[in-house]
Amino acid sequence: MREKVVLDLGRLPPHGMGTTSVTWWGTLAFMLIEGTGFALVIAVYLYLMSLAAAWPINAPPPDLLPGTLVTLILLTSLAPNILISRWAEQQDLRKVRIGMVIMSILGIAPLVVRVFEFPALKVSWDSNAYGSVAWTLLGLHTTHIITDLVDTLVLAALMFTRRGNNERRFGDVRDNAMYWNFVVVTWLPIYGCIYWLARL
Amino acid sequence: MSRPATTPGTRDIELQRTGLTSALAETWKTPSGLWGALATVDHKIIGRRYILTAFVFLALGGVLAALMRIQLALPEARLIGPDRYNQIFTMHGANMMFLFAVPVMEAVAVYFVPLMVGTRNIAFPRLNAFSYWIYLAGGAMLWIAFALDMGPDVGWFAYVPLSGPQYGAGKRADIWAQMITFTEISALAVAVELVVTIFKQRAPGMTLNRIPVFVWAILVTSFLVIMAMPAIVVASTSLILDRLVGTHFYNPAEGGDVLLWQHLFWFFGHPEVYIIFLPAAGMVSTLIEPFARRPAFGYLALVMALIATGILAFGLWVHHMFVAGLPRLGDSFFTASSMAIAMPAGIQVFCWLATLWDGTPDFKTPLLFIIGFIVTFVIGGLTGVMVASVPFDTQVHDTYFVVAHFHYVLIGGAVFPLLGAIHYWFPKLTGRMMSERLGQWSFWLIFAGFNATFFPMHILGLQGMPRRIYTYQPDLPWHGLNLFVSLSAIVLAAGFLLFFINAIRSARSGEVATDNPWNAPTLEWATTSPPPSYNFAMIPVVGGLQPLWENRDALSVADGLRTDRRELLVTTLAEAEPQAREASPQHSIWPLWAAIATTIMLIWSIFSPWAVVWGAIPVAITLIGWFWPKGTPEDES
Amino acid sequence: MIRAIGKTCMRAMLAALLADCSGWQSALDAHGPSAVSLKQLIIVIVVVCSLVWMLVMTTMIVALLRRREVRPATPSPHRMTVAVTGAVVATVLIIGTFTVISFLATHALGVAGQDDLTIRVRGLQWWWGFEYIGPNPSDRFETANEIHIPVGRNVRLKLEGLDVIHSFWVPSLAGKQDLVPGRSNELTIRADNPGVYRGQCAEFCGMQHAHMALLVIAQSQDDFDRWSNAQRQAARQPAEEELAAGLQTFLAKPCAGCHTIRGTAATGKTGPDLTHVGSRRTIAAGLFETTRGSLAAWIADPQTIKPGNNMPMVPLTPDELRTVSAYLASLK
Amino acid sequence: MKRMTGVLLGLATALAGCQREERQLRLDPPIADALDRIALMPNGISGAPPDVYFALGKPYEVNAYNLSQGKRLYSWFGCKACHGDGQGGIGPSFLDGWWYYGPEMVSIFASIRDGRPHGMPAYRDKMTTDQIWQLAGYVQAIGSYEGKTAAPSRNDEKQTRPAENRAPAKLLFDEGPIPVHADQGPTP
Repeated sequence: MREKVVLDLGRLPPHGMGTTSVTWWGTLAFMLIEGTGFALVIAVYLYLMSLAAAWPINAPPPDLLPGTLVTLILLTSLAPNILISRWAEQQDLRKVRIGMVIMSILGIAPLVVRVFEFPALKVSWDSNAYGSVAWTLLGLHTTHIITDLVDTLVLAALMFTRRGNNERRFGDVRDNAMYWNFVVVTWLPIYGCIYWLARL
Repeated sequence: MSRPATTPGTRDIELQRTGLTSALAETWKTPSGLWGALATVDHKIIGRRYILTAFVFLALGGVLAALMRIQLALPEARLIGPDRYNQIFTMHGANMMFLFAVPVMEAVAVYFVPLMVGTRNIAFPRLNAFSYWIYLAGGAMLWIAFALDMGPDVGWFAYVPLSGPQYGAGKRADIWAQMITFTEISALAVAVELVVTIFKQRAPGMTLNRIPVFVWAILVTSFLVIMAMPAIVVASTSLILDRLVGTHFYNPAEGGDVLLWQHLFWFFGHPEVYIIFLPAAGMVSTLIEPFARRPAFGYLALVMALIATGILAFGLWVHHMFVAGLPRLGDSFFTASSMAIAMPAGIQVFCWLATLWDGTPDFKTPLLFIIGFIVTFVIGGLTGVMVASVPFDTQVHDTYFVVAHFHYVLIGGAVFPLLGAIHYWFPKLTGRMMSERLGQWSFWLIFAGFNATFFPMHILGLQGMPRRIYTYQPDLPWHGLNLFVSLSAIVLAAGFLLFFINAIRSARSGEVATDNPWNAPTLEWATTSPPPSYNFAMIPVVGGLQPLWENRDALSVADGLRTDRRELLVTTLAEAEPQAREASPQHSIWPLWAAIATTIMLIWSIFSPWAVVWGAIPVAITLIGWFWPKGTPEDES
Repeated sequence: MIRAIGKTCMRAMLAALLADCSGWQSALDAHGPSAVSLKQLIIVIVVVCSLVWMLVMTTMIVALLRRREVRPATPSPHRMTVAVTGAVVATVLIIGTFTVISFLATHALGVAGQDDLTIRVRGLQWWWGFEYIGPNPSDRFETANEIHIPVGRNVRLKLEGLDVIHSFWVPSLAGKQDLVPGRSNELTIRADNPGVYRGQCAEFCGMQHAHMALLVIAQSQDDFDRWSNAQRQAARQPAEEELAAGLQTFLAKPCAGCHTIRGTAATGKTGPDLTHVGSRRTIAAGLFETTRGSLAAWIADPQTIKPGNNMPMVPLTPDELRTVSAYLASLK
Repeated sequence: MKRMTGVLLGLATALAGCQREERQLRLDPPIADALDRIALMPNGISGAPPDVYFALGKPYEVNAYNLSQGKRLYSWFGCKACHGDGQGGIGPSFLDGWWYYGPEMVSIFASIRDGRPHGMPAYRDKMTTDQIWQLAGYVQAIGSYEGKTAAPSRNDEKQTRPAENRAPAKLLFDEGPIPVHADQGPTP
């Protein structure tokens, strides 16, 4: 079949940022998947709660302190997170490097507190269904913090190599920042579930 | 925005046609030999593998079905004991649903969606490679377990408590649950790739209302996968936790609930049916055009029907639980919603009929399969309406009536279009045509064999024959029909055998195909058969729904892409206006390593919870290796 | 060879046609009010659906075979809208009606009064335990795999899942209902004509799901009272020496560890109550007709007859086997 | 002669299928009888199981189905009345690392079949050989210090201790500081 050239793409940028990059959309899709997962586990929590005569099932409600601390850390981490994505947009390598270090620290901090959060549930995963679902919710979110932390650390390392100063890296930084926002936002309903529904 | 032109002589405009193709071939080629085979990220190679593997699983599942029919041919047959039989019917269901039906539809999409939307590779090609390896590993694990007398024996639905810690002895149920994890990972990965490909990589001018119906179907399906599969992941994970570390999700004595499993399972399980059916419907809408020699009737209606089905699919899972003792009023609501889904199906059937009515049918094998599809699928749909009625269902639920129903929907509704599509797309897959004569024969054998095998099951069900029984007593009035069914199954098997023979022979020595042997209107036919590694020498520019019919003498294309690196075009979501020239990753071995690491972690975690901790480390390492930039031209910006 | 297959096919078809509405476990052979109304519903829906299918098929055949004149292949939007709306309206009407009638039919199901006969139904791998409950404790008695009910009276079944999920289904009397562990379901059945109705577990429950049948015997109130009085009695002391020997074997061997025979030292709870096993029509959950022979065969090798069931193969001498089977057969 | 056939049949079954998961539903009478002939030390502690036991590949220790059947029998034959879920009660505990007659299968088999002084009744006439072996295997699994992968998981009941596949004895032992029997180590 003959071909008739009707369009010249030569002037297009060789890489897209933000909504122009496929990675951005991929990240979004994965957030949709994991969001559905979180929603379902919360649904399971509510379902079991609706069946139980008393909730929490023979256990005191969990300690507020560690969970609330994690919540605060996560919320505060939003500020530098939004900044870093802006710096990445401006492709300001120096600031981005600093930001990545800060974000790595702000990724580790909640994990440290999280260690105390599991005992603070005051119930074991194998003592009853309440314990099982509470541990699952917490564990599920913890894995998300860990995955994003690993991603952040790798990116941080990458930003200090010669490959760092590359539009794609800045794009990755922005997608990573977006994912961290997701991790923080999804925590809020889980926090409400574990700590406040158990107090109703 | 506009940047200095890259090194001279690397842009397609600057090259002669031959120079262009050879340059592209060099840039996009998959390295030869074993290494290349393991490292390739070409969606066509991976798609072909996917399709092939899925059909191997189809054949294996068919063998299991044959064994069951032999056992059931006579009352109190002693050929297969209950223990093996339970493994066999569980394997048959799990294999057909998770290792054949869903993967094969996604496989066809992996191969054809990039071609139909006019791009050079699927989005996230390395993830694509990874998803195939994971799928292969999951299937292998299941079948090896079966060979070791360790195959799941709790039904493909694995209802607790039978599959739970107390009654599911050994690791059989865990094998089932972990096989789910494997197939879900691969299915979800492919769904993401397809959604992004369809959103962002469409050829310039392919606005939302110019997307081929098959691609629309795949888009809706991918969203169904994304929204539904997490439910089964949650379910199977909690099941493994119950069995391995003693959680109590499904233990009533400790606040758990048995029906929670059924809710989770069917919240996935019902959309699953549409994950299988919608692509098939899309295939019909696409295939019908060249064989009715006219554009499909009611494009908008067809697309809306697909979307409506996708949404309704989440509103009727409870109709699988009508006899579990839920409140009757809720049941009635689900009756209504389950019946409502007949509407979009009806609309599609009507549009297809209208297309045939308006067109001039060309009775080639693909059209025969479409006709066979309409005949059987309408029956399946109507029996679906029947079981959607609560009182009706209390008599036929878990009987052979339901077995007949869903085989009409799944084989009639999905496998017939799939076989038609294989005959239709075979030239694009292999560069050769399938034999028309054998094709017609296999169609008639399959069509006759199928109906003779499955129609009598409706009657058996009404006569009170329950599902999942490994035998039945001679004093029950079922043996006549069962014998008849088993004999008919031979015809069905012969038909499939003929299809496989035809496919293999044609792939070797079939008549060589031209670029567009069926005079079809969609973009995949605008390139050679089979397409080159880069799909299109120049990205086509689309001006309508049937690009190859609108302007039959010349194809409008766009130029300006680089040839010295893998480059494809990113366009806007709605209007498909060019946005950027994006790089597409080169071949890489890391997806394979990552898949191996993941496989080790998943299988190990059947036996010890610590596998999740220690097994995650190699997974992380391989993923870092995967994403660490290698300084290829694709990494420039 | 070919002819042989052909013959078998013909025979199979014939059998199918004859078997169509017969059989003692068939939804099409209704003998109770709810089964009858379900049968009517089934027939109505099936007929309507068949008509729809024929309509679609004729349309398709005409569409495929009609002689056509040359015409531009462009769909007129008008015809399309007409077409689609037509389809929608037709479908809406049909499914709307179906929804309504099935809703009404659902409400007709399972209306139970107060004075109903109540039976506790326990589903176990792979047999049915029944406990008749009456106003006063002395009325209660246990039996297994076979219930008798008075004709024309509502019987309320309290369904309890004890191990895995089972499903109680006697098609000739009513639709099925699951026995779910941790939940209690109810089902009301009524038989309008005397007769023997077979039922079977309808939810996959493991190894011997295929052999988990039960019989419902509907009889006149008098016969039923006679039967239930007999069932309440303890087993009679065997007079004949063979039967006495049988009882001795039963008590000396593992049998008594799992089975109860009221009035003897056998008080095992994990197997079916055998106090009046001889009076039941079948043994091993509907597997065989109850005879001395079938009892002996069953006791001699349960794992070959019903592989995987929970009755172990107890080593017995021929004499022990003879006497114990004779004794059990005598427990009318 | 009978023993010979038993051994042969045993070998045949051992060769067939995967040991862990294969479900031996029907034990042929000759094998059953061979399995009944254990050689016990005069003091009733420890001894040797019959050859066929090894020919079969120690089915009652490694086979998941046998172990779960054993668990079924444990509750069906009222073991809980005296031993609880293994914590003991009127009868001794299985979790404290202390086996009065040793932890070998033969001893446990003998204890169940022939009974023991101070109240352990004999089950010779209440259970078949096959069942006694299954129960013995399960009892051993309760007290095992390494959770066998073939060991059963929790029951759908109130939980009193972690399930057998999680080596409850080990958990209890680690709970320390002073184990229930200070003189006993985790490898009895």
